[in-house]
Amino acid sequence: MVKTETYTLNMGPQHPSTHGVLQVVLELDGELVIQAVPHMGYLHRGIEKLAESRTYAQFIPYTDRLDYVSSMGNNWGYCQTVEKLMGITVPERAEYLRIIMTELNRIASHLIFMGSLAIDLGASTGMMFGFRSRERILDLFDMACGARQTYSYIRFGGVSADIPPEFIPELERFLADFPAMLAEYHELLTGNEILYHRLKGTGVISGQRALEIGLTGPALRASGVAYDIRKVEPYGIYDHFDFSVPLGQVGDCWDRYIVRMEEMKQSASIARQALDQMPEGQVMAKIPKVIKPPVGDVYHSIENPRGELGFYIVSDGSTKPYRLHVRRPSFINLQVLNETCQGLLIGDVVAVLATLDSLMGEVDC
Amino acid sequence: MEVNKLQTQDERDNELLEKNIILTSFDTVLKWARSNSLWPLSSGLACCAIEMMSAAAARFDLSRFGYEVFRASPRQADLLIVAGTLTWAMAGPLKRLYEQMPEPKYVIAMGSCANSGGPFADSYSVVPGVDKILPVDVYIPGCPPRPEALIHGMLELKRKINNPEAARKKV
Amino acid sequence: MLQEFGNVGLLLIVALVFPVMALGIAFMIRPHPRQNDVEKSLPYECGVDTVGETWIQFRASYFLYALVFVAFDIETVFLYLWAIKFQQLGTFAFVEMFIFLSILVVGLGYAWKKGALEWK
Amino acid sequence: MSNLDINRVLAELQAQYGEEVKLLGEGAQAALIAPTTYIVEILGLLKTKESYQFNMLRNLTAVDYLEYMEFVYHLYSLPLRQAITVKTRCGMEDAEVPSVTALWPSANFQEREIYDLLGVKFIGHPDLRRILMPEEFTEHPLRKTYKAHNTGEKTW
Repeated sequence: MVKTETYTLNMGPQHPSTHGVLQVVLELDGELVIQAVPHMGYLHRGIEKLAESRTYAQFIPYTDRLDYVSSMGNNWGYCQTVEKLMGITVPERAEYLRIIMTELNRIASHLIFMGSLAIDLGASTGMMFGFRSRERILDLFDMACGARQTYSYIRFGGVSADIPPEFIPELERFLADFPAMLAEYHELLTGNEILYHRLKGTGVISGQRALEIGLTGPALRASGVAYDIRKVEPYGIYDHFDFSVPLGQVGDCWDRYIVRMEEMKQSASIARQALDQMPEGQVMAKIPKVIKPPVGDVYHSIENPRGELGFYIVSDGSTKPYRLHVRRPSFINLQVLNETCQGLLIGDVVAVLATLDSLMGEVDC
Repeated sequence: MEVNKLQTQDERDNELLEKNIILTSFDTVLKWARSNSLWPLSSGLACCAIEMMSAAAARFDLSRFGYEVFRASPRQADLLIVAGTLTWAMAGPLKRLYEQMPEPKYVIAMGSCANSGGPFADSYSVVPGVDKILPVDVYIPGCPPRPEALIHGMLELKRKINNPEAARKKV
Repeated sequence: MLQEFGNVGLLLIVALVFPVMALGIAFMIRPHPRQNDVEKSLPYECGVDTVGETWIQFRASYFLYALVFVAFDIETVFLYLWAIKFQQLGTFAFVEMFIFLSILVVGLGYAWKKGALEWK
Repeated sequence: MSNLDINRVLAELQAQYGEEVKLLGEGAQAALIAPTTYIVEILGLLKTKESYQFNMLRNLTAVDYLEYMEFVYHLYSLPLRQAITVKTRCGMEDAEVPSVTALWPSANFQEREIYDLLGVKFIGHPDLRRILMPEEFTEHPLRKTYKAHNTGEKTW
C-alpha cells in the first residue's frame, strides 16, 4: 500500500467533549487513533498546597470544589478521615442523613454522566432529560443546606443542620417518581440502536488490566471486578442496608454505561431504606470548638460516584494539616485512556472519555 | 402660524406607530439584533460550567432570552463566558480563544474565581481575576452563581449593549 | 428561443445579487477589527498551537472512495439527459443506455473486488 | 478493617531483610518502614506472596518532612480483603527512589505528580515528566520551602 504519514491533532483544553479543560493529543492515521496522550494541569489550583495554610474546618469548602458534581461525597470522605484521626463518634441520625445525601448525590452525578454521554454521542435531548431530573435532587439539597452545588453540608461530628419538615415528603415524591424516570431513560437511551452500536465493544478494558492500572469505581466494576468500598470495607452504616453491586461482563463502554444506570437504581433503594430506618435525635456530636487532631497520619477512602476517593492527612497537632493528599479517582482512571483508545476512531475516543467520566476539577486538584 | 402642542418624542413615535411606521436609527437596530441573540462560546472551566449547563438546560432555559446557542468554536461565538477558575496554564489558550472571536465580542466573568481568583486567590497557579487578561464586560458574583444569577448577568450585558452610556452610570 | 434564455439570465442575475448584497451589507456594518492581529489569523485548534504540518501523505482509501464516487456521479448526469428525452428516443437509445450502464457495473465490480469500497 | 496481623508480616520481613524493616505507629496507623534499597523487593514480595496477594496499589504519596522525604504506599489485597501501609524515606537533596510502576502500573501518574510537585526522581519510571504544572515551571510547589504566593502575573 502507499506509505501514509500520521498527523497530530489537539483535542484541546477547550473542547465540548472533554468535560472540562483536558487536552488529549491524538496522533492519527486518517481517522484511526494511534496515540491518545492526555495532558492535564489546565485546572491545577494547587489545593493540596492551599490545604497546608487552612485550618481543618476551613478546608471543607475546598473539598466541594474537588469533584464539583458529587460534593457531598467529598465532604463525607474528608470529614470521616478527620473523625477517624480524632476518634469522634457521629450520632445515629447524622449517619442516616449522610447516607441519604450522598446516595442522592450519586444519582445526581450519574444523571450528569448520562446527560453528557448522550450529548457527546449526538442526542442533545438526553442532556435535557438528565438535567431535568437532577434539578429535583438539587431542590432537595437546596432545602437541606441552601446550596445547589457546593454544599459543605457534612461537617466533623455530623451534619450542619437538620432537614426541614417538608424535606421528607418531597424526598418521598422523588423516590416515587424516580423509577418511572429511569424507565423512560432506559427506553430512550438503552433502547436506542445507534447508542448501542457506538458503545458496544468499543474501548474494552480487561478486569486484570483495570485492576493493575488502578481503575476504581463504576469503570472497574464494568470490567467485572467487584471492588465497591461500601461493600468491601463498609464505612458509616452501610452494613445496615442491603443493596447489590452491579457488575459488567466485558468492560466496554456499554458495560460502563449500564453499570452506572443500575447503580442509580441501587442508590435510590438505599435512600429509601435509610429514610425508613432514620431515627430521631440530634444531628451533631459534641466536638471541640477548635479542631486539633493528635499527631499522626491516617488514610481513609470512600466510594465516590467516580471511584475510590481517599484522603491521607498528616497531622502535627496544630490546627492546620501538615500534609493533605487527596487520592483522586478520576486522576488515576485517566491513565487507561491512552491504551484503550488505540486503534479506535476519533468518535470512539469521545465515547471512551464520556464513559470514563473523569472530571477535571478532580483530575487537576 | 398656528403652533400646536409641543409633542414629546414618544408621542410623535406613537402617532407614527398607529400608522405602522417605526422610525429608528440603523445603530439601534444593530444593537437590538446583537443583544437579543448572543451566541456564547462553550468554554466551561470548572464548577461554574455545571451551573452554566443547568442554566442552558430545561428548567432555567436560557433560550427564553435567545442565548442558548452554545457554539463550540470561537469563530462563531460572540460572547465568552469564563465559567470557572482560570489558571496561568489555561490563560494562554483562553487569550487565544478571545482573540479568535469575531469583532463585536463580549466577556462575562462568571463566579468569584473568574472575578478575583475566589477561594484560590493565593494559589501559585491561579490567575487572580480574568480582567488581568481579558477586557470583561459583566462580572457575576457567586460561587457558583445560581442559574438565575447567570441569566441576570446576561440581561445586564444586553442592557449594556443596547445603551452603552447607561452602563457607565452607577445603578 | 431568446425568451427562455432571457429568463435564465434574469435568474442568474438574481442568484448573484442576493449573496453579494448579503455579504456586502455584512462587510459594511461590521466593526473594523485591529489590523495586525496575528493571533486572530492563526488556525483555531482548541486554543493551542497546531502540531506538525497538515500537507501530508494522507490515507489512500479516502482518495479511492472519492474516485469511485466521481465515476458514478457522472453516470447519473448522463442518466438525467436520457430520462428527459426518454419518450422520443425510442427503443434504440433504451438498449444503448443499458450497454452504458453495464460497462459501469463492470467498473463497480472491479472496484469492489479490489477492495476500494472496504474501509480499512 | 484489615484482619492482617502486621507483626507477623514484620517478623517475616525482618527474618529476610534484618533489622532495617521496622514498625511505625500502632493500631490503625501501623506502617512498615523499609530502606529505599529494599523497597521494591519488599513490595514485590507483598504483591506476589500467597498469604498477602496485595494486588492493588491504592494510593502512593510523599510527604516533605524538611530533613527527609517520606513515601507512603497504601496497598490493598482484593482476594483477602486486607490493607497495609508501607513507608520509605530518602534524603532531601537529590531525592531518588526506585519506581514501582513495574509492579503496579497505577503508580505511573501518581509518581509523575510527586515528581512534579515535590521534585523527587523515580528511577526506572517509563515517562517521568511534569503532569500538572507546565514544563517551564522550575520550582516544586508542595515543598515546605516554597512559600505559597500569588505574584499577580505569570511567574515562569
